[in-house]
This record gives sequence, structure tokens and C-alpha cells, in this order.
Amino acid sequence: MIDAQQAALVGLILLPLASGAAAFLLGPGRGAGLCIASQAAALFFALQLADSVLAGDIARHRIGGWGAPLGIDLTADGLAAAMLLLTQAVALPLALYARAYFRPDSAEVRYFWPLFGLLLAGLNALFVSTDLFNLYVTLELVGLAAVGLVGIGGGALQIAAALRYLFATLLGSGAYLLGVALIYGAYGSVAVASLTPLVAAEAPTLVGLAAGLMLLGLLLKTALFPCHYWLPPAHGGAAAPVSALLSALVVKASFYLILRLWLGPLAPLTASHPLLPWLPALLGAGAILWGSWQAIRAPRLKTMIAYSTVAQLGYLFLIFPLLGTPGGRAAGILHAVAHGLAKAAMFTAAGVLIKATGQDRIAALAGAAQQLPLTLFAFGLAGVTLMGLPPSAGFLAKWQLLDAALGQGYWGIVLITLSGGLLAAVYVFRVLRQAFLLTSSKTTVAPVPRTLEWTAFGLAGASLLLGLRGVELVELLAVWGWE
Amino acid sequence: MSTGLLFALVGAALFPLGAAGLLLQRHLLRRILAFNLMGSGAFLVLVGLAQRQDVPDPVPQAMVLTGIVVAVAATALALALTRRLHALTGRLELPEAAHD
Amino acid sequence: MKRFGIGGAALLLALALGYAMLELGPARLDLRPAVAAHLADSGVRHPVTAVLLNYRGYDTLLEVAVLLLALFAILAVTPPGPARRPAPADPLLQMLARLAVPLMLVASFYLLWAGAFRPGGAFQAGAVLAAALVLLHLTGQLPGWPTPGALLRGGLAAGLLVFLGVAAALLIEGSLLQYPPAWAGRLILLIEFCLTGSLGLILAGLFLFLCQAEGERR
Amino acid sequence: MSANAALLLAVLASSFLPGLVIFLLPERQVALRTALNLAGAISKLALVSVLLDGVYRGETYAFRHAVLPGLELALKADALGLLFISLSAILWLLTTLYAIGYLEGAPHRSRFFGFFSLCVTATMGIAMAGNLFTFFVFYELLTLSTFPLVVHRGTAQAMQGGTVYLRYTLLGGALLLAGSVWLQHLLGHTEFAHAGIVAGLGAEQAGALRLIFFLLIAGLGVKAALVPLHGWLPQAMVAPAPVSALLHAVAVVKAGAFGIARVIYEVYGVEFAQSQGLLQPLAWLAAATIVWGSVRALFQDDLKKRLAFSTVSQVSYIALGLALFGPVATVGGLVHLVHQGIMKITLFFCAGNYAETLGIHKVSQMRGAGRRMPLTTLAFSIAALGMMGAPLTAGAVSKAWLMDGARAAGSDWAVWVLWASSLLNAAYFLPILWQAWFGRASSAWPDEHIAARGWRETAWLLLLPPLVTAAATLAVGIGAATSWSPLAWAQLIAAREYLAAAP
Repeated sequence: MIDAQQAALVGLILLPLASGAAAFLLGPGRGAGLCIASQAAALFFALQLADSVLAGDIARHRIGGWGAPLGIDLTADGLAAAMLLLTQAVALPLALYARAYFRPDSAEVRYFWPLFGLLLAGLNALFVSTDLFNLYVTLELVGLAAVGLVGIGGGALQIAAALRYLFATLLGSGAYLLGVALIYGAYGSVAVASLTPLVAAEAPTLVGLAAGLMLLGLLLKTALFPCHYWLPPAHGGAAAPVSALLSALVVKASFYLILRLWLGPLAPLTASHPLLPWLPALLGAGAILWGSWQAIRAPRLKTMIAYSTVAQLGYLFLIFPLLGTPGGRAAGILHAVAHGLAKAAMFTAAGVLIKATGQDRIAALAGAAQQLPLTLFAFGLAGVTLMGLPPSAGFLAKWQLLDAALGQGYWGIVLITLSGGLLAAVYVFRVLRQAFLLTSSKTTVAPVPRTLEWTAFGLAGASLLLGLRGVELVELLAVWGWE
Repeated sequence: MSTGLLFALVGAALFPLGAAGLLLQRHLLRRILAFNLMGSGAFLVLVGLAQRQDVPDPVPQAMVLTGIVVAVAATALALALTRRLHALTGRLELPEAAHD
Repeated sequence: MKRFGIGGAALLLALALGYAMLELGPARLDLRPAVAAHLADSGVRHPVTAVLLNYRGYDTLLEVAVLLLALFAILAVTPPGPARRPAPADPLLQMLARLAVPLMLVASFYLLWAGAFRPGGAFQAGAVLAAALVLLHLTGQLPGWPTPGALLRGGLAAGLLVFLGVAAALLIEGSLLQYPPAWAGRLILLIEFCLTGSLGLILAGLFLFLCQAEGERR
Repeated sequence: MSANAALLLAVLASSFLPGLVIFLLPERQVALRTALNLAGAISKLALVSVLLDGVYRGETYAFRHAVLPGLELALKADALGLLFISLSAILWLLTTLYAIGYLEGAPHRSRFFGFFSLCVTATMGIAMAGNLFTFFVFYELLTLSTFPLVVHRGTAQAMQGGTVYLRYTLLGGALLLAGSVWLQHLLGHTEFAHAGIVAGLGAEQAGALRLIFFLLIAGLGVKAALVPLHGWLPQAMVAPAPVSALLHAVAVVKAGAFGIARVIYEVYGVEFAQSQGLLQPLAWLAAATIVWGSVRALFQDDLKKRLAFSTVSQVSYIALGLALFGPVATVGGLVHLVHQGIMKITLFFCAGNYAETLGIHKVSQMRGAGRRMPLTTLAFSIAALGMMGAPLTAGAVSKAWLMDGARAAGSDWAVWVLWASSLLNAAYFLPILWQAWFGRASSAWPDEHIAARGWRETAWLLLLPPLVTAAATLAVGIGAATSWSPLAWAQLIAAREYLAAAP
């Protein structure tokens, strides 16, 4: 029999997989309770896993008992445990939210739960896999589930957005797969454990090409500027719970993999030239400026939030020149976690406003905003995290990033980080001021289930409270398992 | 030159061709075909490069089987979305990015 | 401009790949001995099947999930509508199809069985099964599928669920999908059997579920 | 957690928790909301007096919580902090009373009092911050919690004011953040400590330290309304009167001035700052602000705007006192922190009373207001005279110490600046007083909606707070020599900061 830690590790993959398939068995629109229960159990597993990893005990599981390179190994170190925890912590409230959000007979909800289950399974499997080809399969699982979720509305806009997203994600995973193929050709293995000692700075040209292809493909999937073209229509056009899932979790999955490869098996190559880390950093800076500018200009609420995601993803790449320092690494993951919680909160809050008014032009939200103070408050708290203001986790990330950048004397990063926060304030307050505008007419607002308001508030509150618990997260990240 | 390496070289030519098609073509069916071309390129490289000494290696062959099934799934989804888009708008091209 | 940029980049990539492949030395690791060494314990005699369902069976489990997922996604973006039966084909064609289907079933079964020791296996068998169903549909003898009922849903998901169930049950052995050598052959056959049925239905479904949307255009 | 650490948290919680509950209260629960507000304010006052007693007896109060490795939220209660805490706690109670009266029947009161409580919580946090990091956390919280108060009315003008406010304060916050992180990076901590923490860094960091000083002062100078960073303050007067009162007297501008004090005395150390030549430019800037604010105030017809420019000028007295090297000037600056608060809150209470009772918003409408509202006008006059530095008022005490301090520091030019400011103060306040007391009232007030009843010229909740603060203006002026006065307290602080010479 296996121990509790491994049970949690495997359970995090099997549970959502089974619940997704079972939800399909139950029939269209059904299975919400099942998925919520499974997600609650997954959250428990993730907590348990994080707890044991924090104690210094890295979770490892050899599937089939073979061990790499013949078999596939699963590993959950601190970084993986943190991402797993974030995923379950965001997904459970979103599941509750989705159940209240979709009308039970709507077309959108018919296959939402099976797709939800498989998406979660894909994400969890991705975070713990240490086999480059297996990672490709998990990437596709995540990508196709996300595309399906974007399209569930079935409207022309959603379908077009889903197609655009599908082509982008296929191009990305295609490039990644070619990279894996080249790696296998060069080394005869795709297991991280056996590749890490083999890859050296003077690797064959082919390995350099493979690294480039894999990273480029993943950058496209992470929607790093200027490859972000597919993100705003997909995240802005999908149903609110879907937008929240995609912005909070899905883009983080490919970022996670980039980080893993960059610091893991590809480290000898990425460290071979001192200017290499500045490429993602430069694109990240571009993302922050361009994404924020588009968010400031966007007339629609969800488009604005989607562009905010483009901008916030920039910070994740701004840390690349600082990855050598533990502070830089922690800053990136802190930001990923903070943004995950806050962006989920923001999209769910936007969903409430849109549901209440039936439209999503920012300029026309004033009446609704004043009748849904809790939702506005949730939006505001999420905004605090995005602006990087205290006392949020986003603020800790920003502080850590500035500290690390100053340590290296990288003034450009300091400047971009500070101005990014100010730009975020511009687009966040564009929405918040609606709550205070004098409205002449009494807007009629459709009744909204209380669950929706409270889940948005809970997620936003979590992103704030995490600002007081950064120590545990940093300690968790210090447990590094991809040697 | 061994057969395996030849396969790999063909794959190395097919992949960029497919990728370029995926980016440049506007007609959705052509893009789906381009994607399959790209995928085939990757599969050829995976199998061919691994057996460039012409000794078969079962591991990449199994991987390619998996990859093919994934590609089939993606193609089916792409076709379904394309049909749906056609049913809704009568077009087989993606609208220009909406400037909203 | 864009055309030339992308085209140029593609050409450059192709040349770089070709050059790098030609200068590449032998691979550093070789998994073939390991595959062969454990073949006796894997429960099958064909190395590809051993990789597919035993050594890297986890890949295959997720891959079945991907296929099922594509079906979910297709169902999700297609609005429910009445089933459509295509116009009946030429009677001669119909008869030929009716003759072909039993043969295809046999072929499918053979492929499934052969997978254990020569090229073949659940995917190939499932594909033939799906082809048979599509053939019946195209000749007007099988209507397109409406929103799947409980039975069809069960059939579609059975493969994944059985695979998942076996994988989870084997946790008793110490890890996911750790077949005890004595039982490996039988368990793999069980999985393959269920997979064949489900994959046949799923692959056919990728085609037949789409036929319902035909009716409402624009 | 020790009882002493818990006490610090309780001081924060006494306004934070009521604030949270008030947010969730439906608009019509007036009685419960009022009860919560008052319970919070009174319990805070009680907690602060326990704290005062403890510090007087020599107890140490500290709370620490690590949020990142090496980065701690730290709270402490020391003499300087308590000066600010006591001022805030007392004036919060009065402002709450006033706001309850002022907003009677107005919409969105739950929202208002919720943010009002958060704002005070942030101020308390600023006062108790034990390091620059914690200071920054509460400093930004203050920005966030005051924005809703500034735009509370929801008019286009309010939005404009709020936007300008945000633009300035968030930019200032970014500068302060940069400075704080840099300092943290150089030192590994940002602890506030007697005589500063940076002196040991060595000469090679002198350039960096100068730049950090600039960043910190610029960041704090936005809230302290130092020229040219003062642009938001006159715009923010669109807020309801209790908010203006709080903003100008306690919360925002004082947070800036208090922060400058912390940076000079407990981060850089005044002797070190002087040795690096950092104080002189700040003194000049403060002097320029004093004159500029007064000159601008002369030309404002809008009463609250005139008061706002007056604040720009008066708050820089504090900065000037802190920047002039020497214990006497320090005492002057610190004591003005309290005195300016008492006087300015009186003026804004009164301005609110004129507007709320008679609809008077402009100086030119004030003719004869003194006879219609004698008590309010009396309070206004006392505070205005105090601002000018008239004898027996709080202002006279501050000014005397500042002038002595300037002479002691050898900065005679500053004496002239103070004299000029007094004259300008007189020039923009005396006409108001003259008009109010001796001007002939026009036939009808612009918008009279609270009728006089006997001696009670307006609602008693509006009348009581300014009378109390006006009395306090006199009390701290007359009783400056007593041991309980703010002056005595400021002397105590200065004695600790200048290790060499006690005043």
C-alpha cells in the first residue's frame, strides 16, 4: 500500500479525472455536486501534500513501479505543491460559483462539469509530471479542455475565440512536441531525472534548437506579449467562471513549465549566455506596458480584465534575470499565486455585475455597482492585489521583486515594476469609481444569488490574507525537487 | 544515410511548412490541414531521429501513437468548431481580431 | 511582409533542424535494453504494446482522457438538436456496407487480440470499429447521434473508467498501474477490450454527434 | 502573544472591526451604526489611555509578525507615536460625533462610516509602525481608505478631486516604496530606532542614502503637501466637511508630516542627516511651501479652499521645525503637529457648520454670519487667531518655539519666513472674521436648512465638536507650561532625539 503523501499526490490526478467522467455519465448539466465534493477532497489532499513537503519531504511516485527513464515519475516539491494548492484553492470556490452562475437548463452548463473535471486533472497532472512527453499530453489535456470551455456558450464570438485559441495552443504544443522529439533523438530519454545530468552547456546544436522550440511554444501558450493576441477574446468572451479558470490557472500552467525547464534540465543552456534571460524580461516589460494600456482603453469590463491578465503575466517574465537569486524566484511564484486568486476574484465579481445588468460596458455599471456593494468590494480588494498595494500578496511579490532587482542593480526592472503598479491603478479605479458616481436614474438590477457575491469576496479576501502569510510560501518554495 | 534519418529530415521540413501554414492561411480547413502537417512532421522526427541507426525503438513509436490520438482529438475539435462557426456566420475564416 | 517573415523563419528553422540532425552523434541513452529486459514481466509480448500499456501506461490513460475530452468539447459547443438520418444511399452500396460491417468487426477483434504480440491493439481496433459505424451512417442506415442517452454515455466513458479503476486498484501493489506480473496480461487485455469499445464509440461520435447540427444553419 | 502586543492590536481592532461590521449594515440601521461608531471611538480612547499610562510607567509595547523572511510587520508604542495616536483618538471621537450629525439623512452612510473607520485604523497603524515597511503598509492603506471618502458625494467635481488625489498619492506611494525597498536592501531591515539606523553604512553608500532620502521625503511630501506636491489638497476639499476635517487635521497630511519626523529622527538620525546636508534643502522647501500656501490662500473665495491652502502652509511649519537642526525647533515642529490639528479641525468643523446650516460656501457670503451663529463664529475666530499665532492660543506656543529654534539653529531667514506667514495668515483670516462679526447680513442666507432654536444656532452634534476643539486650542496654549501639555510631551521626545542637549 502507499503512504498518505503519495495517496494525496495520485489522488489529485485521479479524483478530478474520475469526477469529470462521472459527471458525464450523470448526464448533461449534472454532476455539480460531485465535482464540488471531489474538488473539496482535492483541496484537502493539496493541503496535506504542501504540509508534508514543507516538512522537507518531497513527494515522489514511480508509476508502474518502473522508475525513470523507462517509466514515468511524478514529483511534487515545494513549487509543485504551491501550484497544486493554488489550483485547488481557486477551483473549489469557482466550482461553487459556477453551480450558482449557470442556469440549470442553459446550453452553457451541459458539459461544463466534465470539462471542468478534466481541466483540473490536466493541471494537477502537469504540475507533478517529470517526463517531458507526459508533460506534452497534460498540456494538451489542459489546452483542449480550456478551448472547450471557451466555446461552451456556442455563440459566434465564443466559437471564433475558441478557434483562435485552439490554433494558438496547438501551435504552441506542436513546437513543444518537436522539441521533445529532438531531445529524445539526442539523448534517448525524455525523463527529467536522466536528462538533467546529460544536458551540458556544450550540448549539440539540436538540443539548443529543441530548447528554443519548447520555450517558444510555451511562451505562446502563456500569452506572453506579443503572442497574447488570442487571450483577450478567449478570456474576455467566455462565461465568467471559465474566464476565471483560464486567467487564474491555465496560463500559469505553461508558465510553470517554462520556469521548470529554465531552471531544470535546460539550465546549462539558459545560463550559457548572460543576455538570454533578458529576452523574456524585455517581452514581460512590453506586456506590462502594452497590456495595461489596452486595459485602460478597453470599454468592456471583461476585455479590460483580460488585458490586465496580459499585463500581469508580464511580471512573471520580468523575474527571469533574477532567477539566480532566491528572492527573484519567490517574487515570481508569489505573484503567480497572488494573481491567480485576485484574477479569479475579479472575473467572478465581473460576472456578478454582468449578470445583474445584462451588459458589460464599464461606463454603464454605476447603478449596478452601487446596489451590489459586496461585489464591488471584492473587485476592489482584487484590484489592490493587482496594483501591488499592501497588505496583499501582490504587494509582497512586488516588494520581493524590487528587493531582488535592487540587489542586482537592475534599475529597468524597478522602474517597470513601479510604473506597472500605477498603470494598474488607472484601470482598476476606472471601474471602482463607478461605485461612487452619482446616478440619476434608479437602475433595475436582476437578483443575483448570494453565493456568487460571496465566492468573489472570498477569493479576493484570500489574495489579501495571503499577504500576511508569505513566509510559509517562501519556505515551501525552498524545497526544490527538480535537481 | 539511414532511413530513420531520412524520415527525420522530412519531418524537419514538414514541421516548419505546417507551422507557417497554420500562421498564414486564412481558410480554416487549410489551417487544420496545416496543423496536421505540422504534427506529422513532429511525429516523423520523433520516430526517425530515434532510430537513425535503423534499429527500431519501441518507446518513440508508442509515443507517436499517443501523439496521433491527441492530434485526432484536436483535429476533431477544430473541425467541430469550424462547422459551428460556419453554421453561425456562414464563413470559413476567422473574423479579424475584434477591435472593441 | 508578414508572409515573407514567417516563410523565411520557417525556412531557416527547417535548414537549422536539418543541419543539426546531420551533425548529431549517437543518443546518450538507449531504452531498448530496458524495454526488452522487462518484457517478460509486462504481460504482453510486443514491445510497443508494453510501452503503451505498461511502462508508459499513464500516458495512454491521459490520452484516452484527451480523446474523451475532445468529445465533451464537441458536445459542449454543439447545440442539442434532433438526430438526422442522411438520405439512404444506393441499395447496392447499402448491401455492401451491411456485408462489410461484420468483417470489420472481426478485423477489429483480431487487431485487439494481436496487439499483445504484434502491431495492433486497442486504438487500431477502435478505429476500425468507428469506421464501421461511420460507414453505416454514410449509407443511410445509422442516424446521426442526438445528445447521448445514459447507455451511450456509459459506453463512451467505460474505457476511461475501467482503465482508471484498474490503475487505482493497482495502488495496492505500491504504485499507480503497477501490474503484478502474474496478472498483467489479463488486466491489460481487460483494459484493451473496454478501450476498444469506448474508443470505437468515441471516434464514431466525433463524426456522428456533429451530424445533428446540420439542420440548423445560420 | 503577550498582553502588551495584544494591546497594540486592540488599538487597531477598535476601529477596524466596527468598520467591517458597519460595511455590512443596511442603510436604515442608524441606531446600531451610531452605537458601533461611538463604541469604537470610545473604546479606542480607553485603550490609548491605557497605552499612555503604560508608556509613562516605562512599559514597552511591541508586536512583530513576519510576512516574508526578513520582512516583518512591526508595531510599537513610543513617545512620538503616542503623541500622534492620542491626537488621532481624541479627534476621531469628535469627528465621529460631528459626522453623525452632519450626515443625518444622507445616502450611503454605511459605506461612509465603514471607510471612515478604516481610515482611522490606517492612521493608528502609521503612528504605531515600528519600521518603515509597516509604515508603508498603513500609509498606502490610508490612501485606499480615504479615496472613497473624498469622492463620497459622487459628483463630477468630487470625481475630479478624487482622481487628482489618487494621482498624487499613488505616485508618492511608489516613490516611498522604492526608497523603503532600497533601504531594506542596504540594511536588511528598516527598523525605526533612536538616533537612526543608517549611520553605520559607511561612506561609499552616501550617494545612495541621499537618493533614498529624496525618495522617502518626496513620497511623504505628497501627503504632507510640500510644494510642488501639494496640488491634490485643494482639490480634495470637495469631500464632506468631516472628511476634510479629518484629512487636514489628523489623517492624511499628518501622516506625511509624521512620516517625515520618523525618517529624520529614527531612520537617518537627525545628527547624521545634518552631517550629510540633507536637512537644509528640506527646510528651504518647507519655507517655500509656507509662503506659497499662504499667498495662494489669499486669493480663494471658496471658504474650504482657503482653509485648504492654509493647511498647505501650516503643515509645513512641522516640516520646517523638523528640518531646522536643533532641539528647540524640533519641539516647535512636533508640538505644531498637535496644535495645527486642533486648530484646523475647528476651522473645518465651523466651515461645515456654515455650509450645512446656512448654505455658506464662500467667504463673500459670510457677512453677518457671526450674529446668526455666534458660537460657531466664536470657535472659528479662536482657531483663526491661533493660526495667526495670537497670544494665549496654541499657535502662539508653536510659533514661539519655532522662532527660537530657527535662531538657535542660526537660520535667521526662517524667522522672517514665519513672520511673513503670520502676516499673510492675518491677511486672509482677519477679513473673514471682520465680515462675519461686523458685516451686515444679507436679507437671506444662500440655503438655510437648520433653523436656530434659542441659543442653539444649529444641530448640537454640529456645534459641540468645534466648541470643544476651540476650547482645547486655548487650553493647550494657556496651559503649555503644565506637565500634561503637548508641549511637555514634545520636549520629552526632543530630549530623547538629541542625545547631547536637552532643551
